[in-house]
Amino acid sequence: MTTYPELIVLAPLLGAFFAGIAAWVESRISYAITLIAMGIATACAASVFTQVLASGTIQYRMAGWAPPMGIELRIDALNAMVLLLISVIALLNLVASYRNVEKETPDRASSFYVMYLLFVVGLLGVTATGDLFNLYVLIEITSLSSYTLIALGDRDKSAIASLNYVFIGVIGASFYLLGVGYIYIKTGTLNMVDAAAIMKTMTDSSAILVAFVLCILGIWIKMALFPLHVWLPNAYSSAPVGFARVVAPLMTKVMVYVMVRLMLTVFGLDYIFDTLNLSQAVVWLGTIAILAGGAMALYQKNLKKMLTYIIVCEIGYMVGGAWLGNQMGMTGAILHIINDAIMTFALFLAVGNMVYRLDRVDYTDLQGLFAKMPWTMAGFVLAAFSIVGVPPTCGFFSKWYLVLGAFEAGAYHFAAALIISSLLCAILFFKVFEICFFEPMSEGHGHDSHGPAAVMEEAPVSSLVVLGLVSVCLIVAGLYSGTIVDTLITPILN
Amino acid sequence: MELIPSIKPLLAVLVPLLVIPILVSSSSRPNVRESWIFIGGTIKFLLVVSMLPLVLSGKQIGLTLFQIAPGASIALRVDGLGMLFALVASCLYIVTSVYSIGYMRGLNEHGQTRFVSFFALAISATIGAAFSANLLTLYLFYEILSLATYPLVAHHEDAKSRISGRRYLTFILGTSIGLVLPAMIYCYHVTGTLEFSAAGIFAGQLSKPGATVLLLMFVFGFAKAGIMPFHSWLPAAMVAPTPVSALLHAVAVVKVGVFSIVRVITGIFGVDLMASFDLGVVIMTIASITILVGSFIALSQDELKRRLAFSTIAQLSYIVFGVALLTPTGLVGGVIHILMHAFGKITLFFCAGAIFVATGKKYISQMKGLGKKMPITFAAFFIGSLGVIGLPPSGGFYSKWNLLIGTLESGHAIFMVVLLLSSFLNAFYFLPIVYQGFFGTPEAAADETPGIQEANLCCVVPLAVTAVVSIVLFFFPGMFVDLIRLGLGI
Amino acid sequence: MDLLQLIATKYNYCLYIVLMMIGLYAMIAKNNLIKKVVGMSIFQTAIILFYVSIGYKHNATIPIIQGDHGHGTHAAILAADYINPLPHVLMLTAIVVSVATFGVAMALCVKIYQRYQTLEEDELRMRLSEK
Amino acid sequence: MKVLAFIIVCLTGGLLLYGTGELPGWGDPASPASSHLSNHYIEHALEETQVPNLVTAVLADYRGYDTMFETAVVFCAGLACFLLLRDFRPKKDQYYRHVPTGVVLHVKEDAGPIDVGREFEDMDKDWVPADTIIKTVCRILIPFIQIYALYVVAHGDFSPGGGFQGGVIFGASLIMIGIATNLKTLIKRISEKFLAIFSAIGVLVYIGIGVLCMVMGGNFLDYGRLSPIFGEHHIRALGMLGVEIGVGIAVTAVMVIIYVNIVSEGRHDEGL
Repeated sequence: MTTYPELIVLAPLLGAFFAGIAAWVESRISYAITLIAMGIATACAASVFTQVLASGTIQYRMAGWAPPMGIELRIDALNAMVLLLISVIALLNLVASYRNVEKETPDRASSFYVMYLLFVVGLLGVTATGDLFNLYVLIEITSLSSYTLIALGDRDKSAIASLNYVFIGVIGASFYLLGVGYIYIKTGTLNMVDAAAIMKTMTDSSAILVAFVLCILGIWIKMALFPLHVWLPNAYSSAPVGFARVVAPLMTKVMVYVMVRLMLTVFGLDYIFDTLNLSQAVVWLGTIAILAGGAMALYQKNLKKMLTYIIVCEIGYMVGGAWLGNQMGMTGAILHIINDAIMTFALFLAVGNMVYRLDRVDYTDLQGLFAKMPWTMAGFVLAAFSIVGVPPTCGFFSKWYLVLGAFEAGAYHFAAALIISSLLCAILFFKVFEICFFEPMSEGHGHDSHGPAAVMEEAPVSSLVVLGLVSVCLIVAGLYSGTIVDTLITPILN
Repeated sequence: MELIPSIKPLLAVLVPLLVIPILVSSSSRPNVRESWIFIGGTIKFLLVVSMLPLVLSGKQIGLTLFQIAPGASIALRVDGLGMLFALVASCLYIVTSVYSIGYMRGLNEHGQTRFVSFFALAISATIGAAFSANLLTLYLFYEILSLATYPLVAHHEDAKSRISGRRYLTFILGTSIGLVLPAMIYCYHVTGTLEFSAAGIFAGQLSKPGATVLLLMFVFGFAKAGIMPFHSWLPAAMVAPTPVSALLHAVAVVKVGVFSIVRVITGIFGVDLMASFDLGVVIMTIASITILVGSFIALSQDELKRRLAFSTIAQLSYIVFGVALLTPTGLVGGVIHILMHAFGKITLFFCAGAIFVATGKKYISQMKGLGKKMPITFAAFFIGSLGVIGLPPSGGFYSKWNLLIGTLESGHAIFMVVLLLSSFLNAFYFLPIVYQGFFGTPEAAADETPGIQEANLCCVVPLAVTAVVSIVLFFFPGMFVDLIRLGLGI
Repeated sequence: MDLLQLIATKYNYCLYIVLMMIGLYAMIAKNNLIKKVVGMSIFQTAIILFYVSIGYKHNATIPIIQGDHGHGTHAAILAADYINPLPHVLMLTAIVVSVATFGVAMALCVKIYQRYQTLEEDELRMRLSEK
Repeated sequence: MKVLAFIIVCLTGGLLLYGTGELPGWGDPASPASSHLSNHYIEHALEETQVPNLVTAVLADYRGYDTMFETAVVFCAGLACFLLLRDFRPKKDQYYRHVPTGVVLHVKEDAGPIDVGREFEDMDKDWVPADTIIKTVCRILIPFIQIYALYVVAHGDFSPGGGFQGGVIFGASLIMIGIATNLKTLIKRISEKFLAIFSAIGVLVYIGIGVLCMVMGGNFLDYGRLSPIFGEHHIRALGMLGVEIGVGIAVTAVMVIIYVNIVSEGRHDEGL
């Protein structure tokens, strides 16, 4: 079977520029082009995914040069999975958010789609590449497009939030770039595999240690690990819905992927856990991130804002899990990349629907929402359960692996944090449910004397269909997590 | 034991789920909707019954749905214990469906479609819990049940139900996530499996303190069983419409809690391990406290449903108590109390509901003399009381008898006192209601509205049926005892 | 002693570190958004300097092959004669990225100024909390 | 905040200084950075790519994939300025100068564009008559600058230069028009639509060449595969020239877009 790994990145890239031209001719065409480009990318990602599962790692030499000279795409099961995840979510969001984009950026919707494609290109490229510097360039594409798209949101806050994000994002990316520089000085190469092979012989080098610290620190800033998270809540909550729906589930998760990739492929687990022995400290960091994220979420009075703090909390899961230093923990972290992407996507889809109807989603705006938007709320509830970790939704199963990993590593504090965060999330979401369900409060017994019947005001059908689909995915991904772990994650780790 | 692969258990779990879309789509035609509830319930019951002969012949029916990790799967397995529980739940579901038609229509409740849908979901989860082959699956259905019952508890959408709902969730979800989940994962971490097996899954990996802590995490964690101090959700949940209180908070939900504890004691820890670490006494002590305190509190309650709730809390601990005896007779006595108490208590709840529908009265002090107007209801109430107290000719006698024997067998004769005292208390808080109902005179004559009569037929027939069954069970407990013996391998 | 030696032989690195510290400090501590953007530029420039200095080799010239190329005289090319081209390539990219970031940051500043008529961070914070 | 910043800065500096201790000395030819990949490039690039400017060879060929994204970043910046700042609402205050008399008309509030005929000229609020010297000098200089820009693009294979450099110079020459006269004159000459389309076309030229290589059966950007179309001779150099031209177009257009949007706060009416 011929697969086209390069098209996963190139199709949306080409699409972006065609859509950019089309925007000046007939703006509707650019939406169609965007859709087609993402469709092609998704199809390619799916075919690459099956191919990788069948026959192992795929390499693609850009410009035909052999790896250390040229840049290669290197797709193993881990990338293939993340690539598929990104392209599917980006495609689905395109379908779901058509109306939202029209509503929020009426006069520049077509340019929005161009930027959107560039953002997705960045994510896909980051995931596919096997070159350290190429990764930096693609991170910058992703960042630049997300700075812009975030600033298109809320009129009062988004520009400031976005500028803050620029500063912190630049620091993060520059740290990463510096780290790559140190790696380059010591090894003379930029290819991940090549660099890893050379670095194996210099485990006691202080420059490599600094390179490692800088790279990981840069990525942590980019993924908003507590206490480096300060930019995230404002940026994501003021972003326009059409973009928030894709940046919230994907951006941080791709950065987690990069971290895992750096750990697995570039620096090697032996170096991190045996030579440096950093597991303990970082797991504590993850624990604190989980608790702090959850606690801060409690203080929010706006649904979007609350969800962004939950993202901060979930990042703690993944970082802590990946650094537990055992296979269970890493499995949990990688599984949680998939699961968290799906559930965050579902949550933001639902919130997007609410925003479409209500404009604002402060808690007080949500009254009577179960009656007004029953389908949206159904999806929201399911996604919320997944975040809480109720079986058989997928959130439960990644938590299962993470807690197991924590037990195995003896990191009981991390296990406790996971459990506590489940409880915190339950409180958070039921607080919202209560408002949506009970308010406006009826007087006493409600025997069919419910005042004027609540009017159904559902979101656009396209959005609902996508939400339904993703909600089903929540459960399917949960039930098949055994299969996912066996066929995807275990081979990566061995 | 022979395991026969079959899809029937799955079907039994799924039928109510499949009916839900039909229920929702026919929400504007109540008659169609309710006939579908009935059809769904019947199919489910027939499916469960159709598996009965196989189970009675000593075989088990099973199906692995999803392999999550080695030794942890989502799998269904029908053994004697599960069969017993599923029979009770699915049979009573049909009866309750009929009753809830009468009750909900009698009171002209709002949101009936939502109500029946979540009811179906809850019963689905109950059957799932009954048929769970391992702890993971059990936990899964346990959680689904917790969440599915929340809208039922909060049905009235007023301030009171909001507070109750909050308390309900805090206790149920808080304990299951905070205690059961870590305990379960720890079990898996230690043993690498969560499958129930009569010998237990631990092979000397636990020390006595460790085992005690783990067991307590399970026993308190399954807060649906209402072990004190995690009981107070149950009285709070009584704000729900009575069919919910009846089926869920006397049968399905609470019994799932107890059932889970039984499973953990017999399938995860294993009777031998329990005995060797003397853990039975610990549990028995906790159960005894709950039995006595629950009974005393019940005495002081004036609202009928709350009194029933505290009675339920006490009775649930009988089951835990019986299992903790760790002797064959004790185990049988404990587990069969699931069945006996179910029929007794549901009758009582039906009566409470019927009284509310017919007269709007909730408080015991208002019920003097009502027996003359509602003879069938009060007669049924009397029979139900007998069952709960444990007097012949009701099924409750059978379980209490076994429990007492078990206490002697296990050599903890002191606990006999608890059982006897509690029975005495039971009698003390139930029989006066019946006596006052038939022979008392209403205090305020002005309250004497002439129109009071039996509630509508849909309410009365179910409570009569359950009362009769409760007596029948006294005479024919044999099959169920067989089921339990098969299930526990004794 | 150690430090002195380090500064003496590797002053290129020390210089970039100092420059980077200045940029980073401005980005974090300055109150004016434009000053922060300028700090960001200094920060990125420092990294560019760092990379370019990696490429330098003693006694070597710029990486453009001289002489009569294209006619089979490749054997004469010695690696020691030319400096390392790769860091330059990388920095070309990094420069472009930093310019692009600078442009976006400026555009954001303009947008903020349009909305609030100020670029002082404390004033912005005050204005935001008023709402 | 200042103390915190100082601590963070010192920590970072300390960390970096700690790492430098181990680095090879400045200009050491034996350091890994100057020996591993670097030597291959220096010794074989000319042979493999037929381009003597190694920076260009690495930039546009070995790491051509990077450079493509680099161009995309440039495009992204232009689009960002457009998306963030462009304001399509009509101008509020408009000024027209009656050329023969020098009388200025001030049209207030949303009057919309007015056809004022030839006698009037559109003008900025802070209007100063265009300086003749500046105008003339620019008029003379701009063609030379542009030719030089084209040279920088075209000669990037052989001497320092390339698409980015050339593009920036060309863009600067266009911006000069805007500075020497006024923004409206610039926009009248080079419309927004033109710029936007060309910024996209520039990148498309780059990707297009890469895709053409794929169509010809090679990997993306594998210029060697283009030989059936363009002939064997210096085919990789030719391919690189092609992408450099694409880069040049994109950079030129984006420079002007950024300038126009930032200077006029997105109104495209007046500024600098």
